[in-house]
Amino acid sequence: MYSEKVMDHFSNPRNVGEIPDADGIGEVGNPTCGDIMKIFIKVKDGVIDDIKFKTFGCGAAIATSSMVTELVKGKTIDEALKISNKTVAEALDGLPSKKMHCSNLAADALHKAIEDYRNRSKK
Amino acid sequence: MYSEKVMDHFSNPRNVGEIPDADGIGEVGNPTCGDIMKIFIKVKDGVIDDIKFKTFGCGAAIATSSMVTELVKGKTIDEALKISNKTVAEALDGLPSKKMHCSNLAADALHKAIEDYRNRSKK
Amino acid sequence: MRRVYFDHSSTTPLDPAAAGEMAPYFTEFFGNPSSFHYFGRGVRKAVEEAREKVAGAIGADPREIVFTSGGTESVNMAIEGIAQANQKKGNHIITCAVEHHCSLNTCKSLAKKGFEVTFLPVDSYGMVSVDDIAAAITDRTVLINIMHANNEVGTIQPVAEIGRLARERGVYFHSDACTSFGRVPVNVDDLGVNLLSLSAHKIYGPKGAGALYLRKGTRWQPLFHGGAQERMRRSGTENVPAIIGFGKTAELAAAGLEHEITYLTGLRDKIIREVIGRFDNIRLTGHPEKRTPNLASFCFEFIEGESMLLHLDMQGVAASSGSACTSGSLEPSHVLTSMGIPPEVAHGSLLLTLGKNNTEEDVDYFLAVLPPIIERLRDMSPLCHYDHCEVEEDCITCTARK
Amino acid sequence: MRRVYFDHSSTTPLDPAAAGEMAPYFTEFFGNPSSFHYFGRGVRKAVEEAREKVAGAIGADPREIVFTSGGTESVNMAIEGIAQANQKKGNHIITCAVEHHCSLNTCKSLAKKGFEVTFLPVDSYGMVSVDDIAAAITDRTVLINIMHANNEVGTIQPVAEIGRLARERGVYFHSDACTSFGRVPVNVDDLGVNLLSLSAHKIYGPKGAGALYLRKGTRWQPLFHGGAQERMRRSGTENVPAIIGFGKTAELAAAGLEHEITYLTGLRDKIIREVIGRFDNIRLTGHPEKRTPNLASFCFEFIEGESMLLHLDMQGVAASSGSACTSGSLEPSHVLTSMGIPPEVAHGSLLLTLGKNNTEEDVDYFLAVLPPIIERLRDMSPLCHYDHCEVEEDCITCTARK
Ligand SMILES: Cc1ncc(COP(=O)(O)O)c(C=O)c1O
Ligand SMILES: Cc1ncc(COP(=O)(O)O)c(C=O)c1O
Repeated sequence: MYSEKVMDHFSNPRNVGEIPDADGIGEVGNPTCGDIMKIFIKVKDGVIDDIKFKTFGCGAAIATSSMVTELVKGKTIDEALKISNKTVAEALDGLPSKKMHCSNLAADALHKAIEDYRNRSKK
Repeated sequence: MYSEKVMDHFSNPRNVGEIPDADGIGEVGNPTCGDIMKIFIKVKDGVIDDIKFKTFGCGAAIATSSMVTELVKGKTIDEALKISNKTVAEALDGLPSKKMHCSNLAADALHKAIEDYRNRSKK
Repeated sequence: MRRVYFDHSSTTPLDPAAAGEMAPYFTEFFGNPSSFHYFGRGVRKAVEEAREKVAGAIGADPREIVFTSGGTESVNMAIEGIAQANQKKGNHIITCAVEHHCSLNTCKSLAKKGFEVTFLPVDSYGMVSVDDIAAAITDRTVLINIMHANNEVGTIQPVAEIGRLARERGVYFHSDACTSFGRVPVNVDDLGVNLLSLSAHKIYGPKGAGALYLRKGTRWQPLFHGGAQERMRRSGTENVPAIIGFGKTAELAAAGLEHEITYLTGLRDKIIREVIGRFDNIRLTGHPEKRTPNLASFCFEFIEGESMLLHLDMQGVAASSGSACTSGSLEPSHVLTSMGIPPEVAHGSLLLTLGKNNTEEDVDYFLAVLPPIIERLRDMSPLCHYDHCEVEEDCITCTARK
Repeated sequence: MRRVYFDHSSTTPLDPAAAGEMAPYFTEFFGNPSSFHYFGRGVRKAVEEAREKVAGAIGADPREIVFTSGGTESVNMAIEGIAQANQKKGNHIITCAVEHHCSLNTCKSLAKKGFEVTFLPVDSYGMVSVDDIAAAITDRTVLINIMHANNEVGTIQPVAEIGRLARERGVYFHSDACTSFGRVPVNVDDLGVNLLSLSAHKIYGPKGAGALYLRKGTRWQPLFHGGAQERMRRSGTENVPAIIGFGKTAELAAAGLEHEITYLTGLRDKIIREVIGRFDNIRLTGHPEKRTPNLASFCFEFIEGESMLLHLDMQGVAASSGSACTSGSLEPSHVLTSMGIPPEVAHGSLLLTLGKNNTEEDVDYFLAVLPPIIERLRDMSPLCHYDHCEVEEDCITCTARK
């Protein structure tokens, strides 16, 4: 049901963890639906210097979380904002249609983390 | 589905034919239902001296016709009248339940033949 | 004793190639295709491949194929599902008198529930008239239900014309192709059907599998409630081995069709020619040309079908008299009486349906054993002295009238 | 890789003895049991013998057994057939929240059609209350529909008491015994059912066969319309090989029941003991004693079922999270939420259902591979740092509230 890439990111997820002094934190989903993704970013000179995630959810949720962290690490904030859930799914060679809507939220979590970072910066 | 006795009487029916100068003829059934039995009797001194049948119908119809002729040949009229469709079915080791009502009419044909004989005798 | 199986309309032997493909799915790949794990995944894949094969054989998209337990379920699902789901549009169904009981009785049950059903008559060949259908359509009509080929007399209905009519008039069209598939070309677009029913065990597939073709966009609702199997269209754990076998035989049926038609037509025509030539007071039932290539059907006057079958069976020949499903019934076949055949003649029906394993020797054997049987039974029949009947045209009627 | 199959609630491997008995009915004895001739007669006899075996296994009369295509069909036939046939008496049905989808959805569909359905709640063990049922009965009640054993948590309902109540109150009682048969004693008189559903592929039988037990004198109507098969109660050509296999496995299930219960209870209890002992923030789901002997079911907090299953599968262990039929769904299991388990915990359900081929080594292997999986997924979970949760009682709630 899952592509090889999904299974790779599921079994060996990249960048799992938390960043205690994160510059931004984004969280999407809720436990009732069975998916929560939390993304922590560290930003340096407009570039995502470090990124980590914690995810409660199915294989797709974990794999998309892992993939999004790989995709944006070292990218600028602006580049990161261009990454959509669709980009993530494509980078994983697609997701089962049922999972596209429910568990493919990692980019949303990233965008929330960036928003959080920007809100904090404003202050 | 049929007992061995039924199959025996079906494959080697006894007393098939007509009696041109019969003393009594009985017919039951109708072609719409798929069964017609015609029984011819020759009576001598109150005894069924000869009996023959012609039957259009299923295996049960043919076997019961054959059996009834065997059962009554040489019997007195009174004895013959005691023979019912049930007697015939039992003599054949039973019939499938579906066939009990529809194709088990040979005794009726016999009784009709006896009635015919008696009616003719009265005249 | 020689055994000759001439009852392929009732069921067919499983093709050994299909049996071979099914074998590992019983004990080795036994998983539930809905299961997520290793045991389920491989099985799911095999089921989807079978779906592609069935779809391919009738020119459909795999997503339009719903696997069922057999022809009866498919037909029930088709008719009931359209009727129930389209009540806002209307409640009128058009069908015809010679449908299989699974169609007829589903329609009758709907009629009892308040649906309006038009049961169109057929001509003496068992053929429905497209004009009759056109005339019967109202703005409340939701479904035309006409079988492809009849299982008792082989008559092939003008399905493509009906399909065109249905499309023009915006009415759904279901055709029961259980006995046509594998015997004549069946392509859902050529036939113009919205729904089509198939049964695996009529095409050398296993018992326990069938399919409903459900054209994309058809407003329809399922018959079973339960799990989400078959994309929510048929709940219940899939009968995996049977589906695999069905896929294989559907593929074989499509690939071998041309050869099958030529081969069986030859055997069938020999039977028809010889039987008709040999006996008086006999008629071929069904259409003389527009009939399935494997089916020879007759009515012998003055004698009754079951007794013919018993004698044939004692000689090793398995044949049928009317539909196998109803052989327990005592009613003369509704198909034959709808064609205007009097009940007393209909009782004398004999149905021979050939299959790919039958040989010319089978046919010759049958042709050798049949005549003494017919003669014996006719000799025993009170309906007529048949040596008289040869001259008396209305013999039956007079006998029946007596 | 070692393969451990712990998903017997979903489906079971076909018993080799059953496979052996089925084999000749595919290609050799392929006839239609409704056929009159040699090819049909032998097959008819074998089908009737299978019927006797199934009947014998549940203490029924063979004439009370109707063969179907599986559990879903049996359950649909039971509920729909009683509801439709008893409309003069009433239109009220009583069922409960933890039924299999084939029951629940049939009841929901009836509710949509205007029938009244009472969906009773269950306690935290998934058990329905007999008092609740008694209180729900009205003079319009025609059917009580309560499953025997639950397929997701194993809880065994008080079916015999319900049967007594139903008889006293003159209401029909149907029980879905698909996952209890072969696992606990099933006797139709002891259980007091009027109808009972069985599925062959849950008891090492083939997919494609099931049965509905229909007590003599029950006012009921069929779901399929068509031929006269199964004494007019289920139309459609019988799936002969599957029925033969079902007969054999029903016989084996009854004969081997005592041994099976002892053996599987041992394995199951080891799993429960070790898993509960090994982890915090975990609960056993279902009744601690009144449960099927082969079923161990848990909810692991902070993690999600599918990811557990994927990891287990990568280690060769086939398990389930909720019913296999609904594993495609994203909803947390209705069974677990009905028992009062919060959705976020229900998502962490793990279901292990053992079978007769499982060994102690299978259990040990599973117990060895599970802990690292749980730890890894919990490490990755944002829901809670589980080393904190050990002390914080209401950890989940607070996390969820966040
Ligand atoms: C034309 C036709 N439709 C439907 C059916 C029913 O198929 P099944 O026996 O697979 O349910 C049959 C078989 O008897 C048939 O001949
Ligand atoms: C309790 C219960 N009832 C009914 C069914 C449905 O049985 P089948 O898959 O044979 O249709 C199942 C199987 O998932 C079940 O566990």
